[in-house]
Amino acid sequence: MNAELQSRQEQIVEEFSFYEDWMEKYEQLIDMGKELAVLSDEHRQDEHLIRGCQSRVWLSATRTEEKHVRFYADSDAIITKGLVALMVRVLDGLPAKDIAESDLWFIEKIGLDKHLSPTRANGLHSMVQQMKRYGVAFQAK
Amino acid sequence: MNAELQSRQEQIVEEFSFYEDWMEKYEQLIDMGKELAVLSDEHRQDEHLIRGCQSRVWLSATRTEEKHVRFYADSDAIITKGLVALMVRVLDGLPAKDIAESDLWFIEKIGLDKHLSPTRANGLHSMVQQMKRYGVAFQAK
Amino acid sequence: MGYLERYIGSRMSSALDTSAVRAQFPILGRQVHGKPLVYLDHAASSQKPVAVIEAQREYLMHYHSNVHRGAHALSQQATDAFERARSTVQYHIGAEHLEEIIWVAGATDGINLVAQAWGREHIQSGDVILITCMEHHANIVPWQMLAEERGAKVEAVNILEDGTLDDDDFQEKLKLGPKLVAFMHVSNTLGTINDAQRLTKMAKGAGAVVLIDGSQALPHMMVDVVDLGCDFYVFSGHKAYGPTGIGVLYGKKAILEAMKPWRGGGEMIDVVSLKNGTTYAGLPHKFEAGTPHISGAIGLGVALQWLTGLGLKSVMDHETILSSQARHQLGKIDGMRFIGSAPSTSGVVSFVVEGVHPYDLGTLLDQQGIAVRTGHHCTQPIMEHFDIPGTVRASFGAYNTLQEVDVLVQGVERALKMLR
Amino acid sequence: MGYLERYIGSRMSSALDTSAVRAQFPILGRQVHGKPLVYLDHAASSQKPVAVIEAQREYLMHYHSNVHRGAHALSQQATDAFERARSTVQYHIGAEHLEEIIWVAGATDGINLVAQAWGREHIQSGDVILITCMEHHANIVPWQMLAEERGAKVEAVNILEDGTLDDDDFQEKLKLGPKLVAFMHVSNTLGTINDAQRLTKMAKGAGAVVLIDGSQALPHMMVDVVDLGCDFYVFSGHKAYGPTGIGVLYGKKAILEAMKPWRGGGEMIDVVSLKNGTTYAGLPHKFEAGTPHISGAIGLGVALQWLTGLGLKSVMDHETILSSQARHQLGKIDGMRFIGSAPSTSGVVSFVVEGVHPYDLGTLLDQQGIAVRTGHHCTQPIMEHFDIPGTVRASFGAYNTLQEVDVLVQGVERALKMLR
Ligand SMILES: Cc1ncc(COP(=O)(O)O)c(C=O)c1O
Ligand SMILES: Cc1ncc(COP(=O)(O)O)c(C=O)c1O
Repeated sequence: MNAELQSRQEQIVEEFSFYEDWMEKYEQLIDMGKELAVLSDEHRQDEHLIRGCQSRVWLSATRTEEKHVRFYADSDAIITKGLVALMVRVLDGLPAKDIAESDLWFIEKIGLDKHLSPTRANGLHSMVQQMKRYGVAFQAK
Repeated sequence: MNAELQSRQEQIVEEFSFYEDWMEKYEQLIDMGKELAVLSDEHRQDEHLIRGCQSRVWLSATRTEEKHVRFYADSDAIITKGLVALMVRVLDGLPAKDIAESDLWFIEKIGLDKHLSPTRANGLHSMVQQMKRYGVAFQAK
Repeated sequence: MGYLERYIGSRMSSALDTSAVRAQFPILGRQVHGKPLVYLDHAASSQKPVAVIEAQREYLMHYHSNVHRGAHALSQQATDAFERARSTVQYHIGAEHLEEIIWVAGATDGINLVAQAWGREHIQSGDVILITCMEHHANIVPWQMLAEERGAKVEAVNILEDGTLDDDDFQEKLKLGPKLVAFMHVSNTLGTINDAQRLTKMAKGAGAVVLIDGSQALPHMMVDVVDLGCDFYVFSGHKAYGPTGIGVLYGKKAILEAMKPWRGGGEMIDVVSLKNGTTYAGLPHKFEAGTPHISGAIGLGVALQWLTGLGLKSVMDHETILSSQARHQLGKIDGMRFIGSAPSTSGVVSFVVEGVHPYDLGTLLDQQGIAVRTGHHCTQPIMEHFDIPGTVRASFGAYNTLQEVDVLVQGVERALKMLR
Repeated sequence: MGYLERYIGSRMSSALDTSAVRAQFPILGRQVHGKPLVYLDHAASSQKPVAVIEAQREYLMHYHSNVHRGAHALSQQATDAFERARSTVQYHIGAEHLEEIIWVAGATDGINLVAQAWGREHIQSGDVILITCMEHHANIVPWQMLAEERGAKVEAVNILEDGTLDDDDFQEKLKLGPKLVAFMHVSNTLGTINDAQRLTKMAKGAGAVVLIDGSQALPHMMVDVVDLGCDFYVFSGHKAYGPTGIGVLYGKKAILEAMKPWRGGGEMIDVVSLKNGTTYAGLPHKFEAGTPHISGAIGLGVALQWLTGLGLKSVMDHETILSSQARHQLGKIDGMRFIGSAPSTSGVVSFVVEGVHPYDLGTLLDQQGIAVRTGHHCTQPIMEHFDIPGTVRASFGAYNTLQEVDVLVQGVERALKMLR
């Protein structure tokens, strides 16, 4: 697996294990959400919308010369946006192939899969799927 | 209330209180059913049918000069026929008016209302209603 | 205590002994995310008192059997309990006849029954079905489906800024001569209590058949279908302290009798013949095909008796105190906007906070053990009307307390500190 | 024990430890009319093991909440359990996809769903719907109602004297080119086990859509919907050791996807707009409008796991022994006539005795604590066919014993002594 992807995941696991209390972990997510750049109108299009149950996520991507993927993402809910930011931080700029094949073990490790409400977990799942789909598409081109 | 009706009910209560065991009370009912005359074709008509849930009851009546009522009844199930016989024994030959206004307290007294299955209890109820209706009709004529 | 005493009791108000009430709900003693549960999601589904849970268990443990048609003792016992529950419902909502009480799977099932069994017979091309903009999807979609099939039209009465029904618009739309008017008694999102009696009178005056969705009224107030004058009234058991999977459709005898059945099967037939065709049973069985939800009906009967025992007036007063207090305290928060602030509201408080997504707020409340609902609450047209993605909704039941209101308000404050 | 082990276990046969099984059914310890209860009315509704009763109670006591859409922890926990029950059903009947499992109120509700949601779209004037003469009213009346509405025709395959399906007639009637063939897997009255796989193959070969009523099969045998090859399969929870008010409709994904919804309301929508109309959710939610019967689904999941734990092969062997023994002993009685004596029968024994009304016999058995069912068992066409007013039906479940068969036989003998 891509070494950079591994170290990014390890880094996040470390950051999240710092806090016991999930209120604080949410605080972290919220901060990450606030730091993520607001999407330009070019990317904030309905065609890039992943409709979750309660909040909306915009996700688009471009490909660099070397088949690396750049992600552009946003959400109207800040915690969701934090999750978006987390995913972007892990996958942004990696080779398309590595994204397509990525094993995102950090999600389970930091307990997101268990802790998130089913609607959020579904949303996160859709987001991951969509990112991998970009990986697959850009790898092929 | 009609004295004859009273004494008939008392008589039945006495007979039924003789046995503790309901199997024996059913035996009595069955015997009464067997003893009741089989209905002539004249009376065993579909128009005289009281459709119960599981068994069928035929009930018809005629009026004497003095506005007394004669009942003709039958059933295809023998326990039901026993109940029919019981009712006929109590009401047959009484004045129409007394039948219309009769208080059939013996049913409760011998526990038929509680002990019979709801379908049978409903059937008994329909039978009583129908007999009283004859009483009302013949009283008016 | 006999029924009549309980009935009279239910019309008198005395302060609820909340701790005695709470003791009957084991779930309220639990923790979520390490915090004591504060359950403020009553409008989505109420919790169940032990009496209801035990009545169902008792039934399944000791006298379960299929009902009706059975000649054996168990079947008799089960049938008795099942039919007794029906008469409990009858008395509870003041129906004239026992056979006007039809068991259904829930409010949604009941409305669909009317839409399909009554609607497909009576709604013709070009007809108008009048609903309101505050309806739950359960009281919208079945009519849209019916209208599409029949070539009819669904019109909806506007709502005003405070979440009350636009009376002028109602009068106006009645002039369209709707065949059916369907509206909710109490709103699950806005808390608005509609003047159902008056609306019914106006609608009947315009010649319409009237269906009332009582899902949010039944658990909170005295309902008398004869006083209301409606043709149909529906509600779900699970919102009224009863089991899941059971609900009631009340219909006036004459209208039910004239209706064709909807579901075919056992129980609802008189004679089934492959050669001569099939004839149907009388009310209520005509609309109750198949083995009914026996334990659910028995549980719902017990739930209504339990509720009557508390005193419906007391329950309503209690819930009004809680929601007023919540509105009062939450109202002090910067950027707070209530969605629905009618003069007459039930124990439902819906709100949004400027610049904050309701979903974020709900998530952080959940982290603090506070169960509220966020989103559209199955009333998307209300969201469209107020142009919001959803609301945070706190809804109160008989078992909630003023301390829980405090916890809610503090929880909201803490969450907002993190979010803004 | 993991699912797979239980699954494999269920295909192996070992003698049931009936006393251990009986200990799980508190109701079996009770008396009726002063006699120990002998419950032989399994085919009408099964009794429930403690595991099922307690699972529902546990749910209502400790984690009840409305499912889906809820952001809070309770809702999550309830949703998890509810959806886990769905996947238990999926594995139990071997469905390929989770979303092929639709929760309904029971077998009757499921068949009506297909008759109305699929039928009204696909059945045209002049079309033939093929059923059999042994069907339960639940698998007759919905098709008659549909046929009447669409101007179609319901044809029924004959049955032979021994209560098996008339194969030649089936082949013959398939030539009519039925759009739909609906038949029961196992007969509730005759006990006949139809070769559902073969019938399905023939019907599909003739171009028909196939629905199987599995109400009496599910509690007694391994069912694999992919092996069977049917398009729809329905059953009720309450006959399979599960709760009342819940059942399952299995449908092949492609056919369900192409179907319009039946009931409208919450859960089954995507976007609801009064202006732009409404779009629907995907499977399985499209067919699950409104709050589902959450405790029922959870209870049914536990019931199926419990049944698998016993070993379905063992259960079936056990029931076959009981019914064979009953047939053997009852067969010695003068005037005894079995209604249904196919080579392959389930734990159902139906009979009449010459000169005796079944209702009388049933009543006197009840007096002796023996619960059998008498009457037409919601299969009036069978009664018409054999020209009888009804039968006495003893039906066996996993918890019945050979001693109970003896009690039944002695009970019948005693009753006949009184009646003849
Ligand atoms: C073969 C068969 N089909 C359908 C049904 C109907 O099931 P339910 O009444 O649970 O809907 C029954 C149960 O009586 C049955 O035995
Ligand atoms: C006002 C209103 N109507 C109808 C419903 C639908 O009830 P159910 O989901 O129990 O069928 C609800 C519950 O969500 C409601 O609040």
